[in-house]
Amino acid sequence: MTETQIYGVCGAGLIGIGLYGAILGRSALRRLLAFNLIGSGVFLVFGAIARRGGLAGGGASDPVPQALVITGLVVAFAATAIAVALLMRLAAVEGEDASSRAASRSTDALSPPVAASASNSAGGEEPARAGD
Amino acid sequence: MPGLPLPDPRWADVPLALASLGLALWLTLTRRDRAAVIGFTGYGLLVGLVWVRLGSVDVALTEAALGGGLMGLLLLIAVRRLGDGTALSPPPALLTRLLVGLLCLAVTLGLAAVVLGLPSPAPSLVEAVAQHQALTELGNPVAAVLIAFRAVDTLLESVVLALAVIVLWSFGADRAWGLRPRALDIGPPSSALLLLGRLLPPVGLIVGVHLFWTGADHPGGPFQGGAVLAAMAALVWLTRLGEPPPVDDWLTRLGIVVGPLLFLVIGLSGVVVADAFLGYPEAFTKPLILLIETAKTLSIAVALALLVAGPPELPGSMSTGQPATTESRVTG
Amino acid sequence: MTGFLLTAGVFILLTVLLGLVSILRGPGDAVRLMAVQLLGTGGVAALLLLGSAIDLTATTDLALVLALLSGFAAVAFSVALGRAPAASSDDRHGSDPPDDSPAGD
Amino acid sequence: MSLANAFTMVFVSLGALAFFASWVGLLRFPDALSRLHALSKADNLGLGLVVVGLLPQASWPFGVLKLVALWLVSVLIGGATGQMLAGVIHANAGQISDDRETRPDTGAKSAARANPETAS
Repeated sequence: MTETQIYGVCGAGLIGIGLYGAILGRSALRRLLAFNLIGSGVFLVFGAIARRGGLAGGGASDPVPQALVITGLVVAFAATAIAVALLMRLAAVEGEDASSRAASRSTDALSPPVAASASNSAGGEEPARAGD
Repeated sequence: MPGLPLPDPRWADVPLALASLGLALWLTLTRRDRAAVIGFTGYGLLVGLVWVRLGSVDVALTEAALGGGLMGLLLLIAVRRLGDGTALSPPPALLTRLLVGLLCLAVTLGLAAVVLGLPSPAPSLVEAVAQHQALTELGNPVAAVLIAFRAVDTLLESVVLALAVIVLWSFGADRAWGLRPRALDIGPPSSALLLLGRLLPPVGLIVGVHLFWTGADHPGGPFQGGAVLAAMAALVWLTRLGEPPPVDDWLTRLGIVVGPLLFLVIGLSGVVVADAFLGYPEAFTKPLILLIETAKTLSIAVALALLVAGPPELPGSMSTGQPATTESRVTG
Repeated sequence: MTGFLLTAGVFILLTVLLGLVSILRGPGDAVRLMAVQLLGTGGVAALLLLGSAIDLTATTDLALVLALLSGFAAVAFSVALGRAPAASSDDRHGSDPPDDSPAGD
Repeated sequence: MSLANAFTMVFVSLGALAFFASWVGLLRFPDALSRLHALSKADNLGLGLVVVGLLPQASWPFGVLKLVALWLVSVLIGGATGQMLAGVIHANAGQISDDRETRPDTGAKSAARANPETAS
């Protein structure tokens, strides 16, 4: 196997693992991590393809996908920061007043996709204490 | 010496891939949030190394600065405030886990099949970029793509960053509007942290500017340099040597938008002067690119640092001690 | 020479990758964080060796960034572990009380 | 030239050895503080030896400066974070959080995946 195949398959595996975590993650923060895993898996697959193109074209890596991945990384970071802020706000609101939980849930529709699906769980489920 | 075939680094490929996969699996399955976040910072470092092996140091730099550094800070502070694993939902039923696991396995296998079955003469834009790269007078093909050939993407991306800051700020409580972000204000720093906060930012400033400057011809550029600068600003705020600016500070707001704005203005004037939107007149290509990149570095640094610093908050809302009253702003 | 440097780099990388076992094992988040730091340092060393072997200055830049920012996790960790009124957890054994005076420069 | 290469080989090998020793320490030492001690060996000694070994190979003005600056930064960060980590470990000495005290001994490689997740 060449390194493009190794890392391409690795990226595919990361997407699968991230998908599992995003569906079954046990806290909102963990789902956020899982979304980032999916993202990085997608980038790795993209990077493997870029590497193939680069080798075929006589360079180290195709510059166009590289540039797209760089912008993608920055946007992913921005989305994560927003999701984290949303989680904190949610925790603050829940701590303040349990009855305002319904109101906070309705605001989820306005948030970007990553943040929305990450926070749905936190708003919807009854927090269960981990025993220790 | 460079003519040798280099078989050795390949020995690292399979272990690197396995380690990334194992770490990802572990941080998905482990019980505690904080342990998972620590694992995720390690994962960011690993992926940075993977990108070197994939031949793109540009991406590796970005990943190392964002994934390994800033993301770890952001998430660990989130864990600190949200509590570690106190909001765990009950574990899903075995059948659910099995079904979802099978679904994810199917997705992985399908993707892997696609990756392994990619068409053999790989499509490549290397030559197309190399052909036109001379026009931009840049030595780094990735920089040429970012600033010239796919400039629309880069422009929209920097607008997204500015929008992200606006969205983040809007999460603050109404009463807190106009105040400072306080997510990084976590109490008086220990003496070791203080030492770090005093000595590291000057070094980081040099490294960040170096990355930006060298980005024209070598790996590096506004994103990488901006990320390093943002990390240094976050460190200064963390150690209370400086405070994040209040959200209604007009200088900060200018800093956020100056990059995209300048980009847009020059791009629009390209319609008149050159022959297309985001076209550069031939004589001034390099100076114009340099101008845009400088503004962009500044904007990215400010925006990333503010994204880590969080929405504006009331002083007492975080059970810290008294807010520090040091000098009010830090350039970053 | 090139072969030697690359071999040394791969050796160090494999060593710190095995150190990741500690991340999985613990016990305790502090040990996990140490494994991450070992990964960062070892990655820096491996990158330096790689860059020196194939004459690529860019990897040295990357190593510099990695060294600069991999310490951030430890900073954030010590911050995150400090309990909610984080005033005194860090400096129990430290000598000087942390006065947050303006700290010039 | 060959003298410089021999110099490089010796020091880089020593550095690699230091990393290896540090890894063994991280794995085998009994408690967190002594593991921290092992880690700081990798930070300072291992990376330092590698940097010294690479100095003859670096381009004169800037390559050498960059290497030295990198090592200084790494020592600074390693020292400061080591102090902070030790403070946290020290402060939490009684109740270092999460895992059960499963005093892990030998055979760690195979059990690594399963171990943290047993006994939920």
